[in-house]
Amino acid sequence: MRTELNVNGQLHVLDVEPRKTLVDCLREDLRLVGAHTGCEHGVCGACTVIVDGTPVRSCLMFAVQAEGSEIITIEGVAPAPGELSILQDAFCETHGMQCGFCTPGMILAAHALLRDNLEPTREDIVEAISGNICRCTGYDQIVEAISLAARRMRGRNMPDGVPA
Amino acid sequence: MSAAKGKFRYISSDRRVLEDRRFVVGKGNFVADIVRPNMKHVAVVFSPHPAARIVNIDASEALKMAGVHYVLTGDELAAATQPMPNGMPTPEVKRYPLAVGQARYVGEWVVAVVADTRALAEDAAEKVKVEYEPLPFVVDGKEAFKKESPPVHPAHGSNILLDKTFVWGDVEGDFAASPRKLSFSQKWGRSSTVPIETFGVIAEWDAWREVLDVWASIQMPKYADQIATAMRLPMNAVRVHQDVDVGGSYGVKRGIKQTVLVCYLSKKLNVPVRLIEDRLDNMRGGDAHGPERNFDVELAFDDNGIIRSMKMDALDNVGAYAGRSPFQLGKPIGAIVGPYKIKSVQYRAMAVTSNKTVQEAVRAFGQSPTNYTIERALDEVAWALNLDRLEVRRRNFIQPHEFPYLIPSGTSYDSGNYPGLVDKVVKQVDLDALYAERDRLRAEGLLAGVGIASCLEPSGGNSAFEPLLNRQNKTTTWMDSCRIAVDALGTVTATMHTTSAGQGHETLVATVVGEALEIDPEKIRISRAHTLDVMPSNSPVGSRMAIMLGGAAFHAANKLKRKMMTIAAHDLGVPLEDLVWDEGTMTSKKNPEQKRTWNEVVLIAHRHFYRMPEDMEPGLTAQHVMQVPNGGKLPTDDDRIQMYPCFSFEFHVVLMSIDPDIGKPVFRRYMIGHDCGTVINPKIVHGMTIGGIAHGIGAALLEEFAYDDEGQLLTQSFMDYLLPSAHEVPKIETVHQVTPSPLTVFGQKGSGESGYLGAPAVISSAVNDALHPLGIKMNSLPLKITKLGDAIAEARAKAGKEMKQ
Amino acid sequence: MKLDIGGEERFEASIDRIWSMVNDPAVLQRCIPGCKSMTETGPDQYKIELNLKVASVGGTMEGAIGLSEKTPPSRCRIQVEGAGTLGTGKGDAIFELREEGGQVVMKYEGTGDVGGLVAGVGQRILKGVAKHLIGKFFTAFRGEIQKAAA
Amino acid sequence: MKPAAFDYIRAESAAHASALLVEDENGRIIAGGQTLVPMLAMRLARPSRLIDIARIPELSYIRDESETISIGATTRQVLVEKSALIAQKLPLLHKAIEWVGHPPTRARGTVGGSLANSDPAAEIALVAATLGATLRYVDETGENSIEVDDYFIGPMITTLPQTACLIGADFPKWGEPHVGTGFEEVNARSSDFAFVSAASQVAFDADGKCTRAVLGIGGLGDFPFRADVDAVKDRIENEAALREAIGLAIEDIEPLSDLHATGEYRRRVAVTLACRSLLNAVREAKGFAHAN
Repeated sequence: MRTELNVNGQLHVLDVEPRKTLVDCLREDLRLVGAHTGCEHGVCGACTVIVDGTPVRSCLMFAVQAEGSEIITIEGVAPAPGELSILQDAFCETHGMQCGFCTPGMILAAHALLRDNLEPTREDIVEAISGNICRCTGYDQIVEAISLAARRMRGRNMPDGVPA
Repeated sequence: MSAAKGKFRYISSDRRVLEDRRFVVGKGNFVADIVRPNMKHVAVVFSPHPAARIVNIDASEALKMAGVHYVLTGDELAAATQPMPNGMPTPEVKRYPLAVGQARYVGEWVVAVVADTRALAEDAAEKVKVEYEPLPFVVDGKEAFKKESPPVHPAHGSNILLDKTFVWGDVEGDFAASPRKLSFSQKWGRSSTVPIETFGVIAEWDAWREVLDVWASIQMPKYADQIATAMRLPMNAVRVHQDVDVGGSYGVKRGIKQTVLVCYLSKKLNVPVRLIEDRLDNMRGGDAHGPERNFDVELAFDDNGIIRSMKMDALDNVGAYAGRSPFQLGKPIGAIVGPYKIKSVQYRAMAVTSNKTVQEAVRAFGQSPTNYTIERALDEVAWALNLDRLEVRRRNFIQPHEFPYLIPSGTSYDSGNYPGLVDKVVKQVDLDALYAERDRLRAEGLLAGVGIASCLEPSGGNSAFEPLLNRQNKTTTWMDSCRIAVDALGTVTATMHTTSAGQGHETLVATVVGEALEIDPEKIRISRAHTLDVMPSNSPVGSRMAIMLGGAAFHAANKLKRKMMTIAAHDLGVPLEDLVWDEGTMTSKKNPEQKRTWNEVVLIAHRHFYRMPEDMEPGLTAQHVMQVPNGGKLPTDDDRIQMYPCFSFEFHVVLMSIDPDIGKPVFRRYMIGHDCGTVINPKIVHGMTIGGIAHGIGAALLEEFAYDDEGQLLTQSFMDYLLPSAHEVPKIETVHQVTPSPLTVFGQKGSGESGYLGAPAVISSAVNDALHPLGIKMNSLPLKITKLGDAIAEARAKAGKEMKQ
Repeated sequence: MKLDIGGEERFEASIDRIWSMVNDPAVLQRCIPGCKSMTETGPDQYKIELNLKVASVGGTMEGAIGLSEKTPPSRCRIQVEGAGTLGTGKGDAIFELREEGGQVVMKYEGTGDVGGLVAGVGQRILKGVAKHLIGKFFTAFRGEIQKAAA
Repeated sequence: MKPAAFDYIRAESAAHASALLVEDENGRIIAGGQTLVPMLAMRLARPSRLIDIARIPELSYIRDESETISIGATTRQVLVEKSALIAQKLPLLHKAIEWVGHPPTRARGTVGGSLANSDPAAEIALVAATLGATLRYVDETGENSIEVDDYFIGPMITTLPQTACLIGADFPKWGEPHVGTGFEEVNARSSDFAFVSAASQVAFDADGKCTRAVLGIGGLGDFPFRADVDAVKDRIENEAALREAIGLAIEDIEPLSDLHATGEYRRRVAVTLACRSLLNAVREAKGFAHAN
């Protein structure tokens, strides 16, 4: 089925089977492999991408459903090759990961939180990432990373709400 | 860590983890990210029966479908490959990637279908008709142990894979001499590490070069050997690519059956073949469940709470095939008395087959269940004597001056300061105040309990349990390696020879090499060799990489340094001993004007052969293969063995409350004291520890591969197998202590299993303390809400009745 | 996964009528939810094809159904067994008919046993769905009685 | 876990969706997909065609009608969560919604989807049952409605006609001056389906007399239901009386029993939660007045 997908600001025209999930389409057809499949039934959050501004499970959405939406994947977050966003850098600073498998989804979930809330409490952060399972870290350094990023973003010479 | 400050340049300092950069941008190299030209995909047909004879397989419908290339049965595969390795001397317990003749558990893979896409393969798998004749089955471990239980492998004659009793010391004498005795039983439920990335593997046979390339999400010693053996190929025809990032493992990523399956298919079909388990494949048939263990314990102690002797029976229900799982009863022998001075031990290790999914090595390789039981023993003694639980531990602790300490089973503990760390935690947590808080919560009508657990993490893994449990096995070599090269332009590349699943090995090697050579670790390139460019490794198991890979890197760096200094000394015409190394510049002590810079030595080694010492090879490379410190010996005739060399220590204190009407346990406070010797990277160790606790919280409260009486696995998805989310892991406070190991290059010990070793024990301890006023105890994990709620309700109803009487 | 099946239904019809309906493959085929075909393979033995559908959930199954231990017109045993895309299923129930106050009371009691996919991922809702399917059977069965009466 | 093949079509309207269902009885409506897609992935569900109603603009709204708050079927749960109108006029739903899944599933999941999938423990369904919502749908006969009391049958099963497309739900507003709500739930993890849940809403008059009280219980039976507590509204602050009334009200319910919670657990805890939710509602109603 002919489908137009707007991913990271780029329009792609694809022929996809209706049964293909968005995550499979991103990974296989667009070779954007940063969204990972961990459970394919909407629990683990490793496939999280941002659709029309909110983090969603790309395994619980078919690619054909995403036509007309704006999709941001982890590949669309870094400002330039070799340059990290504030949030990505904060994850490196606190080592908010181990194996890195849940990391892209976690960062996108946090990305959406910080867009709306630059002064998140620990509870806000926990709630925002509660749909993303990390088996390695026990979440502590992830929460710390998001909190650090928020701190750094508050200190930026930029108006609130502008994503990092 | 403060003790180490100043001593090291890079070690122990709070440095970033080199691997992280690629992960935060989604540029990891996971197996599912890899695409090979013309790659085909596999889906499997699984058994819905716990035990059934395979009467007939009809694949005709599936084979007619467009895009479907092959349907493979167990019979074909078994004829063409060797059975998978069997750790125990139980030759009749044969295991192949697909069931042969009989299926032995729900979820066992029976048929594999190859198609152009995974979706097509699944379509076709549905069309394969397998006719079964159900057979008698057994799911419970204690039942399986009985003679009359239906044997999972009739040719083996029974379900018993292992039943060996060890006696270390005068157990009967100590029991007879002890004024007090008690016994208890408890069970560690079947859970596992369940990484978020399932297992996946791609195999590509090149018939012209006769090389089998394998990319896999693997964490397993001797993987290439096992592939070559199973495939009947020379080992130098197997090239495992170790630069594949592994999306979590914690022991279980050992998909040898998956690998043999795709290797065979690739060779047979002459195309690259990929199998990425989906979550359902993984949960029911990925053969990655963890220990499920019944304990029966008897203790002999005195009125002061000093434990003299312990008898422990441990029965592991390993599932349908043997694999390595019986050995998970063997590793805890190296820390069978925990941090305590128990003089004699009788240990009966039993492993049985049952009609459940196969077990795999899980974080700590059986030690965490055993710690859970040892800690329960300490609590039981305290309760029996009405003594403080921590006081009983203090009285039994091995003291700092007693190291190295030889435990009855023959292992020497390297170093430790258990009371020191306990004191620090007690102070930091303010234990008296914590008890006061517990009592305040109780006064509010809640059930509240303080949990205490002090546990060891044996580290620097070797396989000493193999020759101990299976005397035919004489494997005592358990090395790891590193190679370092300085190229013609002077930059440094270090090579490691294993995969990594988030443990930060690249950072480890860079930090250690940087430390030794006094150069910025970020300037060191780390490369992961494939197995045809190989040095031996036994992979990151048993909390060994800081010790083993760190050690290998250190020694290789020192060899390199020595070579560079030898060249410099020769070029300067001064004795080697006269040179000092300062950030890569080699300067004469006698005459500081005389020196050679790093780049000068690089130039000599790579281009100016005439300036080289005689008989020295040109270029700048060095390598080191490291054997486990103090390992390498066979067990004695009386079954004593040096298991792992280094012993990290952790002390957990928690406060939990339970609303008695609901039964849901809630963390109020969680503190861990942790001592893994010299810390190489604090961020990594912190993450391992907190992550281990989170995993332990899962095992203690949420996670279980639950079977019903009919042998059906009821928890095949993440909707029923519950992993802790950010909500379920409380804020955890940490206290550090550094007691260096005398056996390692920097005093480091392992920490890859930390947290997980004590979390289940401490949670159980807290819950039982909370239930104490009701006069009940919970004897199994996980402590699910309904189990607690129903037990509390029953106890209250009983108490209510008694009150009325 | 074991499911207990049991209940009592009352019908406005003669006991002989109900007995013959229970033993009539054509009636059973129309009443068993999703039954596409029922082919006799031996005395009181049938091969069945099901196309089960409960709201979103559905799948095809093939299996066998057998009637045994008959004591006309009061008692019989029904055994069903099948496998398909949703997993495996087995049912074994005793039906007892008696007359009471001008009605026929059908008491049934037995067990179901579900394996494979549904047992592994649907244990939460399995019992509710089974109950619904039994309900559907009896609704259709009542429809058959009315049809016969009309 | 790849779904079996299906066709996909975007419906232009609810009537179009219904017509498509008439055309093919194996078609299935998809809105947010948060319940349906996992079932597709596991191949528990295998529709011939997915009829996507998520983008029908007129099905997504939250409206303040005279007697009700009316919510369109494809209204995303996150919009309910963030709606000031809901917080003010439908506080029980406001309280319940944060228990629904987690942020990413609420971002896609819809109010109608939750009602259509009828999980015994679904929070939105529980609120609908508690307050006595009216569900509106379109089928080949035009627009119709069902009272929630006649709607739920069991897990995933409702009386919604096979050819119907749910278009919205009307939740009654309470006009009393002092209204309080309570919502309680027990689950293993906060994003999981509840073992049991209870929702309450009470109203007090200016004299401090309870004039109305409703209680709903989820997770206990095959579907969420309203338990009759009207008889104890005069003793609404008497815990023992409440417990007894609730116990009686759920006496005939055969409790669900599964791996996660036994039937005894559910029955016992249902009483506790119901009682707590009512007492919390009372506390809230008496503590401050809801400006309606």
